[in-house]
Amino acid sequence: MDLAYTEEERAFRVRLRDWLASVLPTLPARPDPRDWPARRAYDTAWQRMLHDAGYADVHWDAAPTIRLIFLEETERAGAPYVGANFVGLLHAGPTIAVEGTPAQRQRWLPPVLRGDEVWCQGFSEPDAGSDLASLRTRAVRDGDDYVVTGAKIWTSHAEVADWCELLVRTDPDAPRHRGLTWLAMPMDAPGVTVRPLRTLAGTAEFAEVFLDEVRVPAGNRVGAENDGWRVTMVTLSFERGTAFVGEVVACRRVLGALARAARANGRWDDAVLRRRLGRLNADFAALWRLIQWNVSEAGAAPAGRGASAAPGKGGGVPGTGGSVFKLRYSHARQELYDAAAEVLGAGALDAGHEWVADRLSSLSYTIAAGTSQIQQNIVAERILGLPKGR
Amino acid sequence: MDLAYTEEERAFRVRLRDWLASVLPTLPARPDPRDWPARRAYDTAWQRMLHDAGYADVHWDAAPTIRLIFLEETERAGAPYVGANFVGLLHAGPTIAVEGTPAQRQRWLPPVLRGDEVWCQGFSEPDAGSDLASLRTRAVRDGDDYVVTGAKIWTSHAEVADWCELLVRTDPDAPRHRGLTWLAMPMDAPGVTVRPLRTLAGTAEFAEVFLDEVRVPAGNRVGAENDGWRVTMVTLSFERGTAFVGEVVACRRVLGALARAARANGRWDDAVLRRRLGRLNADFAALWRLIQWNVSEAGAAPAGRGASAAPGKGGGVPGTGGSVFKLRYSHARQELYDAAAEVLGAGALDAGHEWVADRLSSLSYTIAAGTSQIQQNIVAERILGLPKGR
Amino acid sequence: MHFQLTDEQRALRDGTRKLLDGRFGRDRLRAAVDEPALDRALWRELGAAGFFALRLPEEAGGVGLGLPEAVLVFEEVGRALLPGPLVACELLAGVVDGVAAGERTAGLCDGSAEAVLWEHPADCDELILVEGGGRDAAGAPGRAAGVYRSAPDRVACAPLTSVDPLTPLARVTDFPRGAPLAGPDPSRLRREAALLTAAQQVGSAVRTVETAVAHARERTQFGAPIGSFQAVKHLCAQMLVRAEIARSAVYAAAVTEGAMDVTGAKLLADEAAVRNARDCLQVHGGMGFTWEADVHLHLKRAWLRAACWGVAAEAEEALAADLLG
Amino acid sequence: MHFQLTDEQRALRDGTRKLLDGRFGRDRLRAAVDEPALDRALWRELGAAGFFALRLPEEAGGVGLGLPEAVLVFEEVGRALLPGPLVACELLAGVVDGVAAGERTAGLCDGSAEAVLWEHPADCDELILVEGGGRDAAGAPGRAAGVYRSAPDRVACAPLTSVDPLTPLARVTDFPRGAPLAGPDPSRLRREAALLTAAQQVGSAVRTVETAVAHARERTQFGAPIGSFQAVKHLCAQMLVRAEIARSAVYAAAVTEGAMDVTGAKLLADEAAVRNARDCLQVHGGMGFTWEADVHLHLKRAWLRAACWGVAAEAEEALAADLLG
Repeated sequence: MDLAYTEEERAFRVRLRDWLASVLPTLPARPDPRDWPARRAYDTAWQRMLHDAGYADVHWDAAPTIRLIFLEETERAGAPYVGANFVGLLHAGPTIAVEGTPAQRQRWLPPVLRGDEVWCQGFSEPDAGSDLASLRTRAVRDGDDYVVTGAKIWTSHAEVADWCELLVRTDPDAPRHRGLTWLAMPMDAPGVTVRPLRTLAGTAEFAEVFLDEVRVPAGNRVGAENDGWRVTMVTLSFERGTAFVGEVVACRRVLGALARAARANGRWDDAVLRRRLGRLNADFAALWRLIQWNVSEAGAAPAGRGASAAPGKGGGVPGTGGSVFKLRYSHARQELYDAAAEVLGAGALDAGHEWVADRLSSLSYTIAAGTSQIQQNIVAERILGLPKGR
Repeated sequence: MDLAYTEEERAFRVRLRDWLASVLPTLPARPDPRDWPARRAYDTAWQRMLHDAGYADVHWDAAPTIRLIFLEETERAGAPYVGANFVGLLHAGPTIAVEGTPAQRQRWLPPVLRGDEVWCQGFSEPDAGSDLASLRTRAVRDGDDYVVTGAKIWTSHAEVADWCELLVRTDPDAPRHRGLTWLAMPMDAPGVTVRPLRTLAGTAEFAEVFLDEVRVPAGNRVGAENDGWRVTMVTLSFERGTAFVGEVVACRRVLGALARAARANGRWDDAVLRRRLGRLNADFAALWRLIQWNVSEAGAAPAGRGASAAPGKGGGVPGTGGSVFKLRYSHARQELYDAAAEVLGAGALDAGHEWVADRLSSLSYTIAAGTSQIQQNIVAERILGLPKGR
Repeated sequence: MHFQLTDEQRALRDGTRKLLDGRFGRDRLRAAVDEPALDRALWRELGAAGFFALRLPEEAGGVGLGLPEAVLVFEEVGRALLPGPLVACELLAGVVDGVAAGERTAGLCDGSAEAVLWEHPADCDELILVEGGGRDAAGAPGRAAGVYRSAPDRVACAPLTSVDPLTPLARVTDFPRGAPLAGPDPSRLRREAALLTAAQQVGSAVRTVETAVAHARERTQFGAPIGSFQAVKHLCAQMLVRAEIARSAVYAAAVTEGAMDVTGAKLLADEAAVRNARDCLQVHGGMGFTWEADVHLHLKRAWLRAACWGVAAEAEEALAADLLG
Repeated sequence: MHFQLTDEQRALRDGTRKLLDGRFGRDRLRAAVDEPALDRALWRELGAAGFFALRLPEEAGGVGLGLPEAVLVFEEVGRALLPGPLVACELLAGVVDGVAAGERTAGLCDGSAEAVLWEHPADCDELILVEGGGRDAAGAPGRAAGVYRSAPDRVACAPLTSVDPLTPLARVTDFPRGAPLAGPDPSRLRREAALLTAAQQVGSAVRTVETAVAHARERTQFGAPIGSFQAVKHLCAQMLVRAEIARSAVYAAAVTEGAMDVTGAKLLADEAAVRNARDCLQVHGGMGFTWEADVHLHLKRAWLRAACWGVAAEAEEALAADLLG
């Protein structure tokens, strides 16, 4: 146990902080959230700036603590989020880095790092959510291509992505997990239709992607045919790991803002609210420590090399530490915005308030990327070793 | 919906209240809770007084509202609890009343009403708790007797009971629910051994009952051989119904006492505690209404005639309204005594305080008579119609 | 003493459900989400059916029923998510001309609230303000408790993007008061508004249980309906418990009309509606998070109702004080 | 920066567990329940093993380790439910003669608490009182912050039947104070007492998860281990989440020694220990409600520890104030 930063880590933080201070004022205004091309342009321009300053591969090749410092500092400085680069940098990229051929890595990784290409994710289907392995999108080999037909859902940035990391069924007769294959699908291929999906927050952060006999070259397959489940798990275990670092920093910032707002509007005198905020302070501080722990346990292996597939402290299972984190975090985030509603009072009925919009989107946290029910199964079965079934 | 009392109901209440006021001061001091014979004597003497005053059969033959008034008034007046008469009056008695032969009713019911005989319950076993139907105590027919061998657990008043309502397996080859039989076993039969079971509260409210080739006359069987599951359900649906009426009245009394104690020791200034007490006020008021509702839905059929087997408002399933009640009540009771601990502050560490003892015993409420997990299954499957399994 | 509905009450409940199913089914609900202007034709139909005149004496052209019957009707309204100034019109029928018949509409604002909110500001022909009559029994400083009327066009408002797409809101910044209205008692108006709001919450809470259960029976994952998994089963069971407890409290309060009974009933009904909507969303998974699913409409309306006519903090304090009473 | 234990820390933890398993196994635990007098031989053995001298500098005959190591050891103590004035002796080693070696024992009382409780009053050779040093930085009215010593026989007590059968308690009614002890800083003593108490809570919370899981794997109902049912599975999963969150907070606080870190860690550890013990009881069903099961010992000790060195209400207020800080 040594929570002090090394000389090198401190130097990295100072250098990064200086750079952020110099470049952030030069950024253009944030785009309208409903304007997808503008969002893509903004996000990829930022990635290009990171690239040119030598920070592009911080998620892939840096030591875990360095990544943590990067995420902490960019969030604190109010730098842009990873945004449209999310899947490329944090899902598809790491998968290709671990499972791809040298040629595939050469083809797909540099454009992600430079912000030249944007990826989206095609895993979930309308009838395959918690039970991802039951997905039915079919890919049939035809010459040098796979011909893909089906429908994907919950795809972010589909409107502006160049590539889709797609999980398809190539052997319908094999056991559920055995007949799947991972493909990189060009989003401009004929037969791909994107339909925006409106969330309860009124925005369209997700899309459905319909695939009608889309031809994907067999060379776009990463990993072996029918080995897609294992290939995908590399990505998913990553998703359940440290993807929330920036958010936890942001939540702690919001929590401080809630306290100040409550003091300003007099609700600080409500002991029930005040003590809720105090408890959330402890929760988020501990969640931050848990992230540090998980990251620190990932050891020196960089993420792009499968960092979060390193043994979790529960005993050697990839990504389970992430399940413990996500269970508590998703709940704490919802409690944070419930507390925000208490601070706002009748103002919580005003959908125009940022905290109200965030309260609405917080409702997805116990569902997306594995419902809390599924996460509890994972913790119970894979960490605690309770029997499967029922 | 008419929550006003009828003329007759009001008259009953006044008469009862007058009678209680006249007799309660004449009662001897309450016995030492560790002295089982003294407890039996005290409880049965009280039952005899009720009998002589014409209240003995209020649980069996009175209209539901009359029973409710009886329970409400006796609790408010601080009258003795049903105590050692519990199983006879509220479990075995009603079962015999519905399922017994005229001779059996004549043999067993009057002594219960007069307080002459005490019953205990032999249903649960060490390996058959939530899964009662898996019980293994065997009864083998031998001439005019059943020969019973096995072990029962969680038996209250076993030390002083005359009779035990016993559920045994008579056909080991039949499906689990089909091979059970209900017997009335004399507790003084050779082969019956009672061992007190100490609870975490330090008291011995329960016992284990070991049965070693105990001979029970076949004439003591209530209902048909191998029909014991159905016979027992009459009793259990009753147990999950209105057995808690007096307790809810008592909880509301304790809640008032907590508020006054908090005002006296200054903790009333703690808004968090105060608002918890306020919420519990709403909870217990609503639980009281839910009891009224359940009782009122039992209609005019007296309990001894299987009142709680009348359709519940969830749609015709015996006793399910009781599951809804019990889920909320057991939780509210635990919250009540957690709040009591807050009122007591460091005094909550003093096991000598009545509220601390009650806090400890409240821990069994989400377990005894069907755990909250089992109750949730019942509500989900039998009221809401969700599929069984898993 | 009994809780069972009389045959007449049962008929009223069933009739209301049928009317709302027919005239405000899912298509109309979703149309109202896109265009929340009040459907005046439906309003007149409700008026003609005696919906607003429910509690007016028969000699005044009303139906002559009581608060328990109004609660049954409002439970159905809550189930159906029917939008409009319903509580206001129910309570102001006989006070404001034309409201009983559904020909005109009236809004009702809580003048003692921290923010004076006005539901459906574009659709109210008149606006009534209740000052005082709450626990503290006084109006805002310098104002007498009472019930005041104003023409909507004289009321100054700040706009507000309502979180509930079915209920447009404005925030009243200035309300020119005339002489207080004779007749309605502020305490009673407030109590009845709270109770009818609570009744809607119960209806919503019951509806979200049903919706969750229906989805859990239908949706298959891991080769079985998700309702066969205990995690989902137990969520649904607790939803039912909340709804039933709240319903018991609301029905009882409708009969007793006791201030504490109403306060407790509103507290429990608010909790049941909000938490059930959230659990319903959880049971629905990703689909529950979409705009197309109705779950969010229940949740948002439940939030709104919970903020009106007595919030949880006030209720808990009042119920605590009652313990010492 | 890393959270991983060093090899030395790992060896210390494993060695402590082994020592406690060997010297304070289940038989000894149950014997202590029936007869809670301190086992002086064990105490000397702990002293000889460097248990109390852990943080004394090597030049003073100590082991020369730090707070993180003490936290690891106290986590093991919490797992094993080892009784005795452990926190007191750990903190007073080097302050009170003979304590470091386990030859003598000392008690530590929180003089600013609403009720001044004394653990193991029959078994303390000396008693130390901490006044002030809490959040309000002052002692009881009219008393200076400081650390005071008294001979146990001069302290007046009211008897108390401790809810925890392993920890006899007395309530101090009069404590004759001498001159304040030079050396220990009240704030620091208080902070470290809270942290070591929190470490025990974490140990208990982890142990009750393990106990619940072991039972759930073994106990069969409805033809399957109860741990295969989601209801039980999810109880256990949430227990682990609580224990891990609390452990992260406690370990971090051991390294930073920050007042707010310690306060938050104690809050989370108290909650983890109490709620895990209750869930463990629920998983055990009826058997968990018996005196013979160890579950209640964890619950009762968790209640006691939660009442010492900062209760939840104080912690939440301090953590709230910190947000404005």
